[in-house]
Amino acid sequence: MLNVNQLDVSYGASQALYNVCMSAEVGKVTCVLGRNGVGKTTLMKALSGHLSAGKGGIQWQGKSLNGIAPFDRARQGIAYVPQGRDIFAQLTVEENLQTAFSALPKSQRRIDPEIYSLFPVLQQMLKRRGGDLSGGQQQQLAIARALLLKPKLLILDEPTEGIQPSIIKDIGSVIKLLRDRGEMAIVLVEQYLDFAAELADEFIILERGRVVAAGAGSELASSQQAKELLAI
Amino acid sequence: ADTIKVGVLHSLSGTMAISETTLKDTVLMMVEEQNKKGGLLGKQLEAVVVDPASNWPLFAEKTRELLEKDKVDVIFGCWTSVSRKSVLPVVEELNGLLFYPVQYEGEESSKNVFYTGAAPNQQAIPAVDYLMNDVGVKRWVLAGTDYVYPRTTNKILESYLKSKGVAAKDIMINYTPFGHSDWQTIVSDIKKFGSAGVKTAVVSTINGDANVPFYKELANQGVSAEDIPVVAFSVGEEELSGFDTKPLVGHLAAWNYFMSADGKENDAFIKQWHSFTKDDKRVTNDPMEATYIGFNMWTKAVEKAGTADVSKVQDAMIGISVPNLTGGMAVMNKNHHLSKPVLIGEIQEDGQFDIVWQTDGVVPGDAWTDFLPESKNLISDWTAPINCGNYNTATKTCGGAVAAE
Amino acid sequence: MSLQTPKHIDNPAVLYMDGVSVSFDGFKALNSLSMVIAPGEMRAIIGPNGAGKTTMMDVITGKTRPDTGTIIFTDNANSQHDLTRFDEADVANLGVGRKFQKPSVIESLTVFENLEMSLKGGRSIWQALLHKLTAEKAQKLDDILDMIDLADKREELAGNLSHGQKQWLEIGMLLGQEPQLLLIDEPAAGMTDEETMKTAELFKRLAQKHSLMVVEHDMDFIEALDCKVTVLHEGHVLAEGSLATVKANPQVIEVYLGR
Amino acid sequence: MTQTKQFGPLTRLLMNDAAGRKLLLVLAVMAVFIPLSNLLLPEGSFFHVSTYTMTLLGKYLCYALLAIAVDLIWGYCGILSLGHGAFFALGGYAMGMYLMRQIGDRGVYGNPELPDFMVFLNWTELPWYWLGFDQFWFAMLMVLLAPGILAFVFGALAFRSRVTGVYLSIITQALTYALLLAFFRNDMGFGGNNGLTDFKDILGYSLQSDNTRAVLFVASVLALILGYLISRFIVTSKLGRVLVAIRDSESRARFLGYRVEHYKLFVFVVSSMLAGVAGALYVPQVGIINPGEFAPINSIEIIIWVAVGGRGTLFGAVIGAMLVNYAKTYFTGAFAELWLFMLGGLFVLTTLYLPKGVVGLWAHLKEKYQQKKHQREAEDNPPALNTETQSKAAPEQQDKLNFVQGEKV
Amino acid sequence: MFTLFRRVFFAVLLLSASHNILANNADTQPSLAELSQKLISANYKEKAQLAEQIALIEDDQAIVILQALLDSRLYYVKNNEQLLLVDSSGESDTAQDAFTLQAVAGLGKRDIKKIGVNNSLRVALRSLISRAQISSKHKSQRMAAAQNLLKSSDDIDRAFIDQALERETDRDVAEVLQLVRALMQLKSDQTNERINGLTALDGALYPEVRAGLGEFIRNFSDEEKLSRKNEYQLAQTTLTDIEKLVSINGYIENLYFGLALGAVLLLAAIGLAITFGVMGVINMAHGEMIMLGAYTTYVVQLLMPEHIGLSLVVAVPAAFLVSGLVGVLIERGVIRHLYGRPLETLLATFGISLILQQAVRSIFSPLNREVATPEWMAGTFMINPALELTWNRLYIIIFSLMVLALLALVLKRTLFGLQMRAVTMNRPMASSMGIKTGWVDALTFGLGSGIAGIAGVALSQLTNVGPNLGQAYIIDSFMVVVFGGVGNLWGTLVGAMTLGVANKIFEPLAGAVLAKIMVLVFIILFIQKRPRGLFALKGRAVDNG
Ligand SMILES: Nc1ncnc2c1ncn2[C@@H]1O[C@H](COP(=O)(O)OP(=O)(O)OP(=O)(O)O)[C@@H](O)[C@H]1O
Ligand SMILES: Nc1ncnc2c1ncn2[C@@H]1O[C@H](COP(=O)(O)OP(=O)(O)OP(=O)(O)O)[C@@H](O)[C@H]1O
Ligand SMILES: NC(N)=O
Ligand SMILES: [Mg+2]
Ligand SMILES: [Mg+2]
Repeated sequence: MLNVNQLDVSYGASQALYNVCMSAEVGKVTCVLGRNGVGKTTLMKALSGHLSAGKGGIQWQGKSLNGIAPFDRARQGIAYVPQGRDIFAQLTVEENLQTAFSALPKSQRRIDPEIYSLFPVLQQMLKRRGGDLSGGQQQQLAIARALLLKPKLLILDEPTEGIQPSIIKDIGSVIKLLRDRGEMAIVLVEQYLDFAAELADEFIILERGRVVAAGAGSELASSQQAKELLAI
Repeated sequence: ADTIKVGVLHSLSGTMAISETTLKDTVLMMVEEQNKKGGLLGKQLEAVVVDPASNWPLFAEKTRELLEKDKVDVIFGCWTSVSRKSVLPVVEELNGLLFYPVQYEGEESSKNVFYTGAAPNQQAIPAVDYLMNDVGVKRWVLAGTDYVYPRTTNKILESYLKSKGVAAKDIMINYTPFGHSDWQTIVSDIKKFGSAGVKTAVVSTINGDANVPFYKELANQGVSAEDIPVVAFSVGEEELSGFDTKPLVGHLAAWNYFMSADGKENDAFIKQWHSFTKDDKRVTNDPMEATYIGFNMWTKAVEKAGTADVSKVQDAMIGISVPNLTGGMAVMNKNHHLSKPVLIGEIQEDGQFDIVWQTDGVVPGDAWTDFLPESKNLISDWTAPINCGNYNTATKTCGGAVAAE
Repeated sequence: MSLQTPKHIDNPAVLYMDGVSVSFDGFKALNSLSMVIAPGEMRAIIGPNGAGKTTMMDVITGKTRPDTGTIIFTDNANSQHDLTRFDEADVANLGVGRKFQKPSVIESLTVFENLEMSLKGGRSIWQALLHKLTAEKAQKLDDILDMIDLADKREELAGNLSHGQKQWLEIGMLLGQEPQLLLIDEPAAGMTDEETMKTAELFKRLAQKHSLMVVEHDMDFIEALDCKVTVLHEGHVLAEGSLATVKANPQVIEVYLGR
Repeated sequence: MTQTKQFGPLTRLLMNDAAGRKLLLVLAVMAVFIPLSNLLLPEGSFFHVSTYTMTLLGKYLCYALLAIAVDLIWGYCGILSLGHGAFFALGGYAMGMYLMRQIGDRGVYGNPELPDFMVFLNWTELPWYWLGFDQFWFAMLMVLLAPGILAFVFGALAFRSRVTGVYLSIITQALTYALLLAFFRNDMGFGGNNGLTDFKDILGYSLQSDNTRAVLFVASVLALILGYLISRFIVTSKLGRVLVAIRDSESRARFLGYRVEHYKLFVFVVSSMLAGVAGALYVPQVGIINPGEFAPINSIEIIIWVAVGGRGTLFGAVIGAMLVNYAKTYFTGAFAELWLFMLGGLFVLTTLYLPKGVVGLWAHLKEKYQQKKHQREAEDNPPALNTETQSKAAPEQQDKLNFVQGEKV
Repeated sequence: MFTLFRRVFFAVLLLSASHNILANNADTQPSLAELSQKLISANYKEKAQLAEQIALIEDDQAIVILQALLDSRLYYVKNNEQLLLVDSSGESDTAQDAFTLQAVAGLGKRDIKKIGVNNSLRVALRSLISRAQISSKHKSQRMAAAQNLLKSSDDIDRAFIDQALERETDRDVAEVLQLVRALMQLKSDQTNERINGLTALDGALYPEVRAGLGEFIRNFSDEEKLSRKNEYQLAQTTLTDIEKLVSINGYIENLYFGLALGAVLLLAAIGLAITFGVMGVINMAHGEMIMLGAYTTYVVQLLMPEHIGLSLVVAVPAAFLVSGLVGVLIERGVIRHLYGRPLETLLATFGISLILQQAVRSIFSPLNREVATPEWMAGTFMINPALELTWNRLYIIIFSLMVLALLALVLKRTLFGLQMRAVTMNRPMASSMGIKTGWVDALTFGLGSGIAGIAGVALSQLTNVGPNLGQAYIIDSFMVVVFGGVGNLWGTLVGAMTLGVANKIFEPLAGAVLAKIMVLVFIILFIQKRPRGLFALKGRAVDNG
């Protein structure tokens, strides 16, 4: 269970998040929505530890994450798929995947072949350098890499960006599958409303750094308020 | 002023610190001793130490600082010729007094500078004579660092050797950059050059940092002093203390002083140095002796003139004589160079030199060498009526601007 | 700068690509690709990840040299240029503008300065040195700023923008550049559905004066563009036609859309 | 870099440049006050500036101009030249050659045509590349052309081949190193290791007279002011923004249609000429030019001045050059045996605590203050100052010369 | 047998010493003690004559005394002129009586004085001793003696060589002796002797042979060239053949020099290939890390003066630790604040480099420190007489390759290597993958610094161990890394070797200074062709970072 309490985050002097509250439960998908520049990525960075919380706190399974470095969060089972992929350009695909070993005990340091059935292209390109992949291939690699961490909290920042429709569908089913296994809390940033509506158990909507709406996923598709908030 | 100020202008950092720091300490030791004796003219001496950091323009700047800001009465300093060249205009402009304690290429004489190191005729020529006459060397390698001192010295030597009937094919000249560290090819070439069945020697004007790798390579390629002796003009006890001399026994150096010289003055000097540095392994060397002589001459001249005033001291300096550390007396000549004995030593296992040859008496330093056509007719004489650093004895004129103002 | 040996094309296309191949260490990213874009045409390009869409743009803009093939660009003055001979700056100056897949703006210039730099003309050193912002140009910049909704971020450093804002800024820069041919790689990524539609509208307006080549994976966006669609797969054209036809193509469904 | 575009090219120079205006004011005051006080006031007077101080300041001013030259290419265009000392030295040699020729027959060997070192090397006539240097105008032209042409040829090659980043840095270093070795050689005809020295006069005025020194000082101030204005003119123009774009993302600038290699070449040549002028003014004031000026370490030091002052602000380059050199002068005199600790410490502390250099101090303090305020409002949970946040917060201080991965698109 | 042989030989020798001012009556041979005692007051010329006489004495102690004289271990007590043997340390407490070999106690350093030798005396002594050793039991001594004879074939008796040859069982030594004989044969007045000599010299690579042949050819007068045409031509072809062989060997030697120089550059650069190549830190303090390694070697030798041979083996890990730890401290203290700002690492590490230089100057003095070369690294091994390769360089070539291989293994085959690369490519993301970035950074910098320290151990064998050591290598190191292609270990290897060999190709053509300039120009031009170094990384991965 992830709890975010009255979180403020700033970039130097300019504040990007105000008083954000949210939570994400294991076995559920929590969607974060909002237009460009409202602070979604900022929130994800705060969750993954790349930005420090100015005020307020983030708790994961009852323990505060304040001041905990990203690698310790990873070791506590928090995996992050950043917007913009951030794959290791000069490592091969295989090596990119192996970086996840750092957070795993020795016995679990192997690449689960399940990953390849989900993203077959990765298996074809194991020896190619990550940076040489196409945009969509890189996005797939970023997701695969996060999954290898065997996370308990999976943070996905616009994971479908640049991915071909058929694979988006696959990703959708994977997310459902992971949720249904009930071992993982998933936080999903998504602009593509249909996709979000299909997956969301809970949602929040941000507007200029503040949470302006929240509710159950089932309401999302029909919510007029949501539509307005996401309009221009 | 209530003190007499002594400027110390030696690099304490950068590439030359390795050599010059010792001279700074020598001056400080001399000052300390003089003060123990009650100072000079009843005043205490005060040393002003600055660090020109092996940076040549900085030498000029620091000289100006010493003379204008600190108002020192005398400066002991410089090692490389280029640093001296950089300082020269400043001491001349501000009428300072510089004591320069290192062997150099000559071709200079300034009213404001006293040269207490060797001129080429006090080091290079006698060394070559020794090798030619006593060792029977017939083939010569002149190896040097590519800058003015080696170039000039080698030019003089080349001309001298040719005048002695050495053929051009029996002279090999080789230059390397400053700090050259890969000597494989050159040592191998020397080896080849020396294996023609004729006695061959290397005259080394290699300077500074390049020496250690050079000698290490000599040792490694097994060039022994018995086969091809190397005589160096820039390698003294201090340089030797930086490496293992066992494989180098027998190679030579020519200086005006060796630490191993017998004599009361030398023993006393060494003792004083050991107690000053609190290290009884510290060695002494030729530029230290030159500093010692210069300092003693200066104090004597100040006493003689009754003032530390530069112009008066300048006049009083000429003709002053003080004991050498190797015995006998050093005399300051009219050309601001010394008369000193020349010694040749062989490297011993313990890093000392064994003196194997020395001149009968003292050799007067010649500012303008007789072995080059351009300077053959030049002399320097800082006494009336000539009063000129580069007086042409043929045209009877004082050339250039070093003329007395 | 016109082509040395004019290979004359009767119905001059803005962009004529024939048999273009590129390989990286043996991997064929483009495989004998041919395509023609007519003046004022808007063309949507879709295709699986790794199909070679971005590589194609690299080849057109001079970033990557093709191994074989011709790429001919016809400018407004109707002269033809073999793009494979030019470098990036030349191609840009001929009238080809590009938006990158990964948003790329000049991070330590402000939003305004980014746009100012993109404005058409004044590429030479002297012009840049003596450049003066005329009222007309200033007006144009303001219009663009409004259009991309960044007027309030005008003096913000571009590096401080969010992902989507950078996308918009890049589109704005393309507008400022007024190229004859626009190559746009995944403009809708990271935009909300509304914004996506707005972008589609914008492009449709542009298409009257310019030629556009738009790469996207968002089918709603493609549909909104309402134009001819080319499907790339493994470096060459798999299908071409209206969206409806290509969507019905079983091969396209197989490799791209999924069932 | 805000709101400057509404103004014409000349008016914009000093708008938004409060620091620059102050700097120019100080320089102008110096140009008047220092020579006058040196020449007119008696030595004991409190306001008297000694020739030593004036000459020293003159030297710093030359260094400051050199720093501006480096900042122009490094701070604004991302070209890290580790060989800029070469251009400085070439300018210096051009001036030195003129000064040598002025000696005439007053050399030690009294040869009216040849400098002493040539007489000594048995040269019988002046080598062709020394011809013309007896003319002041020609020498001054060479002060600009010698560095300029070298920079042009070198830059044209390197920029056309798209040599960037550390590769460029290293070949500039190779360039200056090669020149160092070449100038050491006596055969080159530039006086070998000793270089050119023992100058007598310039334009007929004795270099040892205080009047001449005062004039040289004023000339240095003027050159610095002019150099500052020229650089300012460049960086505040649109060209300046193109340079920043190139620094940030060279290939993005290309795709926008800017011919990156031309722009780089232009600033590189301008910068080399500024450096040459600095060298030319430096030589008569310090009295010697020798190959040591080509030493790679010297060029690195210039970079250090700029970094200490604050890269990417012309004003910072000036401050940095002055500060570091003053520190050096002071430390080498006052702490002759320990000064390297102090200078080294100064550099380390600057990087740690003044990420934008000395001129960034003010901005830094302001920001710190605001953060504090912010924190106080936030009451608890002081943010752990982590480097990611810091660098995210100020992308302009991130170096786009991403050495390992090449530049970013 | 042995002593008899010696007597014959020296008797012959003595005849050649025409007048001998010190010679006693020929009948009453002076004793060893008497002769030795005279050494104290003799000048160098007289010492040489005394030595010859001593060599004649049938007493093994005679050779011991000559050897001691040669090694500067022969001393005497100042006040009673007792002759002493002192060990090579020169300490008075090791003194023994030269004849009885009884230890002599109670002497101070100032009480004893060495009996000096100079070069010519050393030459004479060595030849006396080595000639005696021509019949030594040890092959190496006989070989040395034979080679020594080669140098002085002029003043040896033919019968002596013939006898020695007869007794010689070892082929190598016999070969040399044959050459000695052949050289003598050249001087013969019998044609077939000379022809035999010439044939025996065929293919001999000793420089003395070339000198002998050269002289032989020069001595032909114009008419002899005609009258003894065959002989003349034979001599000439023999000489040209030899010279051809020699010049081939010269090329091989030069290549070796190039590789050896390359190995030095490689060692100096490998550490930088990590701190700069992998981490992107413009590490101006790299040279000082090398320097620290060299000083560590010095300290290790101070701590174990009795085991110089072992000291280098100990120094390698010690230097790795010292430099590595300093590296870790620098990283934790300074560099870690500067990630994302590579250019500022230049400023900071430059400052650190100044501090370290001064620190060493303050602690160890500005003078160079003496680092001894262990026995096993000294000298050359002879492939043939025209090609002798130095041991130390060979070790350094091997050592540098080992270090490189080890490092490549760590980088490519271990998780730590993967983490290192990941962290430098994208620090925040690496952290999110669970990599302790701070830890990895510190260890990586420590590794690079530690390797620089190891380089210092090797360099201490070649060059100055002083405060400027680092400055001498920093520029070359950067050149190598950049020339090879930043971030590519192979590039560093090939880059270092290319520059080393290029330098050695240019050097014979143009001299050391111009060669260096040419190498620099070569680098500049090469980079135009390959703007990202020899082994450039290509593709999107680089452009899009
Ligand atoms: N490094 C930064 N420095 C300063 N401001 C920033 C920085 N990064 C983002 N911002 C600002 O913070 C706000 C929130 O940005 P964030 O990236 O969180 O938006 P987002 O919701 O993820 O948008 P998008 O949908 O475009 O990705 C934006 O207004 C942006 O301009
Ligand atoms: N430098 C390179 N080295 C190796 N392979 C490369 C390189 N550049 C591109 N590729 C490969 O070429 C193929 C085409 O890539 P491209 O980026 O053009 O695809 P795309 O159609 O744009 O895909 P996406 O929709 O994911 O952006 C991919 O499989 C990619 O991995
Ligand atoms: N004078 C010298 N040794 O440079
Ligand atoms: Mg975002
Ligand atoms: Mg793509």
